[in-house]
Amino acid sequence: MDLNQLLAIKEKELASRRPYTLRCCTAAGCLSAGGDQVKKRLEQAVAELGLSDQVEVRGVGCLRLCCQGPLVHVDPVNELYQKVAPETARQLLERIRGGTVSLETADLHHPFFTKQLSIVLANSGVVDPERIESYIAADGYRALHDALLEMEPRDVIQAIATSGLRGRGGAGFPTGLKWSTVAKSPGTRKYVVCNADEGDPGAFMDRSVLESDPHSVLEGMAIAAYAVGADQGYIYVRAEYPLAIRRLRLAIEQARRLGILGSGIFGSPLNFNVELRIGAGAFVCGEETALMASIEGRRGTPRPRPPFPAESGLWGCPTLINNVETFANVPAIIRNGAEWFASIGTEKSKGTKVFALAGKVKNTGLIEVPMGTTLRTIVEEMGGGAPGGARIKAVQTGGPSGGCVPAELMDVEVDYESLTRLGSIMGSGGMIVMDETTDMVDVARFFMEFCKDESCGKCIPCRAGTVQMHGLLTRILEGKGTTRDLALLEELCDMVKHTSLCGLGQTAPNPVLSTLRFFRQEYERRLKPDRPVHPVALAAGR
Amino acid sequence: MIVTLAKPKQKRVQEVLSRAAGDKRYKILDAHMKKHQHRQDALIEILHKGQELFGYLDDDLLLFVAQRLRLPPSRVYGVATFYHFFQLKPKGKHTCVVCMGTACYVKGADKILVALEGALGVKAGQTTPDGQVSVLTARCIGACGIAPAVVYDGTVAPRQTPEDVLATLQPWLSHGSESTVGD
Amino acid sequence: MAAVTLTINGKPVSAPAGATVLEAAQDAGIRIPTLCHLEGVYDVGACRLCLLEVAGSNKLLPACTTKVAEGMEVWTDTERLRKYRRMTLELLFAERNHVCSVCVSNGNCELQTLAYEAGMDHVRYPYQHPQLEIDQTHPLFGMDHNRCILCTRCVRVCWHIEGAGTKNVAGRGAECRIITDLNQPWGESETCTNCGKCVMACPTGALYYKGVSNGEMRHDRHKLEFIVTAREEKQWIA
Amino acid sequence: MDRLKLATVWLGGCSGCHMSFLDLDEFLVELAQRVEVVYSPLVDRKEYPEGVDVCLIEGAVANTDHVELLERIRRCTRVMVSFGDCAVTGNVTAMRNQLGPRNAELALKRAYVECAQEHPGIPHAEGIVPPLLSRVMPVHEVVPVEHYLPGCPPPADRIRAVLTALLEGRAPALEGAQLKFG
Repeated sequence: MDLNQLLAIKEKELASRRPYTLRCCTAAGCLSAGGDQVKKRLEQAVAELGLSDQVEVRGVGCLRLCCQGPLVHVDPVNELYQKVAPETARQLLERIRGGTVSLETADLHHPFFTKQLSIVLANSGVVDPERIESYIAADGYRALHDALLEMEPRDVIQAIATSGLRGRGGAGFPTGLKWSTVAKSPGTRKYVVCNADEGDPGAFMDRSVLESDPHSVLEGMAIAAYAVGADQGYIYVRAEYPLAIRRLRLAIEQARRLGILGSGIFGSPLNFNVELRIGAGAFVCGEETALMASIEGRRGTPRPRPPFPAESGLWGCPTLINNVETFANVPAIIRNGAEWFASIGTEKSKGTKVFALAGKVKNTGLIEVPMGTTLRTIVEEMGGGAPGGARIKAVQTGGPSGGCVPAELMDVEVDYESLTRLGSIMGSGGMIVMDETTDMVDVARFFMEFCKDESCGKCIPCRAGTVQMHGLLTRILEGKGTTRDLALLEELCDMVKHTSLCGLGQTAPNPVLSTLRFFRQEYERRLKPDRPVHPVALAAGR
Repeated sequence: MIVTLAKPKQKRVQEVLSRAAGDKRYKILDAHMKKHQHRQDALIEILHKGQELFGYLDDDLLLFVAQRLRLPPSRVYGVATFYHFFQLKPKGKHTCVVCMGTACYVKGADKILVALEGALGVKAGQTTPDGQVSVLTARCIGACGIAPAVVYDGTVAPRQTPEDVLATLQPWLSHGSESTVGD
Repeated sequence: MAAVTLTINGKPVSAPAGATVLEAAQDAGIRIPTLCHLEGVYDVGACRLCLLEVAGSNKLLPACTTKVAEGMEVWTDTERLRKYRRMTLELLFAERNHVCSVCVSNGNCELQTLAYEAGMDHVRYPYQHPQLEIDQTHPLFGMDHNRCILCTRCVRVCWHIEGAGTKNVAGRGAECRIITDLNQPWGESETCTNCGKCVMACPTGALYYKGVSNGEMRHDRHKLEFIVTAREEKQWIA
Repeated sequence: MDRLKLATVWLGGCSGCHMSFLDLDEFLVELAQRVEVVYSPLVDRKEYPEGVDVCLIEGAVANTDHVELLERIRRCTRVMVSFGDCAVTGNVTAMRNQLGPRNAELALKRAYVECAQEHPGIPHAEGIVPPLLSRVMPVHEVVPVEHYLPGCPPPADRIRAVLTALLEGRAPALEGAQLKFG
């Protein structure tokens, strides 16, 4: 494979385009609403009506507005049809023939769409995730080609560093710095690992990226491999995402067939292969040392850091671990330049962030916004507020490691530092809206139950501490708790946060701490008074 | 407190290998291991395949894998029990997975689970005594945009209510309901 | 090997580069409480009792896996660390059924000793009282899961000193258990060599020689050090 | 000078802590001059009195009578001391908790039916034999307690150290091996 061949594939693909395209969402949300049937009926109808040279029915990735699925986007009239049923799908062809249809359309001028800025999701809903040609037609793998043939590894790292890209898995570690550490670590064998173990309940960004645009992740990984000097990659993906797994397998196979993965990629000296590793249902495997243990076929328990994976990772070799969204940003940065990327977002948080907007909000779905967009914009303007005019109470970000931002603080700009200041975290991008009916103590208990079940059991504070915190929260929730129980709970939160071995335990108290910070009265009004303990011993002889 | 007393030793590996020799599924599993060059780090992949072939991982299967990958049985068991996805007991004919992710939870997944457990008389993680239905929970299936979601026999259903769930279950239960009378 | 200088609790200490803070402290006669650490096998940093405050680090670091560095300033016994240690021990006592009065290791138990050294006069968290097994099937040894703290010392000696891989951890979280082979009775294990190293390694009364009674069980941990030194350095120091 | 009003009570335990108390030997004589034992298995008084200065509580909380008595003790006592491992941890008394939700029933069956040599049957006497709690608890889970005196039983010198401190108006400060359970 060389540049000419790549361009030829692009030309051929573009030449095969037809005047009309029906882009049918085939991501998991729409599929569960019958999206695959809609696509099938449309294909049948096109064939029956002899429109094959006029209309292309293309299965694409996420079209964002998951709550209204199945979704079909009609080009070039630029209309998004929602709640399309297999029985009514045929009507869309009437639209193309100049007729009218009674199907519901989504308002593409609604802030839900207009406030989005797509970098990671640029191809999502546009390219066919099951065809590499479709990705190449959207300039896919061009960045890899250019990086391999026109840039030195250190230039690639420099570009990533200059762009200001930070890890999208939650902690926000500067990606360029991580890459250069791996590049500098001595070792003949190095690995690149993509963390696709999206475990936060309430998050589906990575799933959508993998289902909608798997090649962008592969391309990002290959560029990273070149930059750090690795020749083997692993994608660790959750077993709960069968569609993402299938599409990734397909993508790897297609890329390998074209020689975009394998030996001597684009005639350069880079050899790079990618293997898929399927998780088996363990949240803790999102933690990088646990993830590596799992890739090695062991129990997914974390180990103390240092040494960091960048120095000693898989099988003791230097290993670069980034999350799906981080890798998906890379091709665009190489293609458009680091300065372009750095011009988006805030001073310390560059680029965009994908969020999975869900919970008590009208428009649920996938959004990508520039860093620094306020929570209020996201929830009220884009999300349309709570359904039925209910009052929004809080927004939960960061899943079981994060916290709840109360409605009155929703003017906060979404970036790594601001959310941390409010006792929450950016996390991987789950965003759950809660209204007045949501009980914050129950929310805290829900997350603690999650952490208790997901604790690996290796270190004591997390294994036993989450059990006790869960017990105390349950007592308080049931109205049996006392002020002393609340004090015990707070003390345990502090202890588990500071003494646990890995991120799971260290962040497990966050939902409690954050709800205590902003909704303390919900705890206190449930407490029973304590009888005081005699403070000092009594005096002799009274 | 349960005290177990000694029983005579038996050579389990040999027994398992002779039982496996007549089972086609073990041949497929063997081929899969060969594809991974019997690498020990492929253990999780092999267990996935095993569960796909057998529905669950019984002792025979685990011992077979241990023998083929040259791993101590304790390692295979330790890994199989670490991950929620692996089942060491047979599942029911049908499965019903209630997503308990945050989005589903705030939209009433807990009520769905209560209704389900009430109707079937089993708790999450259990199978009805007639082996018809296994009730499971997932920490998040990533279908938050269509919460609350329930997965029936591998198919995701959006925006479920307790009534929806009971209606879907009805055909699975038609025989079970008669036989439970008088229990 | 080059030496580095650091201070532990304000006291200047010198240690070979590559040593852990725990080793440096032990050489300097400074005691740091440990539970999952065992001479002769690698460290896992799991019990969190040896956590340190290190100047310039906002995280507490385990002494057993943290390497010494030039100019490092380490505190091992601050009020905050003492509080966390006591809480860790309370959590352990509440987790399973540690009934010292009827335990074979009463008076020779690392957990019991650490608890009174930490001033733990009672446990503030509700006892969980889980239902756990006692495995008496092995001809020589017994395993009482009620007293197990999951330090994995037995697992590590079984894998890395004996090399048999008989024991492992199964399950996860609070459901973790030490198992033999495929979670079968110890007496039916086909891999156990009956070497008894796991029994020597155990810090509590969870693993014991059959026939010992209340307070009679003594774990001879120096035997393990002896074996490792003999094997790796060809020196037999009795 | 008024003598200190001392009480001792015996809940779910074996009375070994009280035996150990009697091991105080000659200190008992000194103690007798400085305290008045107002309620104890060792003296004949039916009702727990008001205005008690110090109460040593032996045993875990195992039945409804224990809970009632503790409530009264808390109301009538300035300083409560959990006396011995059963009071502090639940100890052997609480081992029935391991049998699960039906532990009380199973324990009674074991003692009065399976192990009975004659007249097997669980004793019932409304108002006389109090029902067992479904879960045995250490004392501080039921009412707050000022001090803890662990040991099974606590050795006499440990008891003496605590009592001496209380007599002198100090908070007892047991440390190191003096806090050893078992």
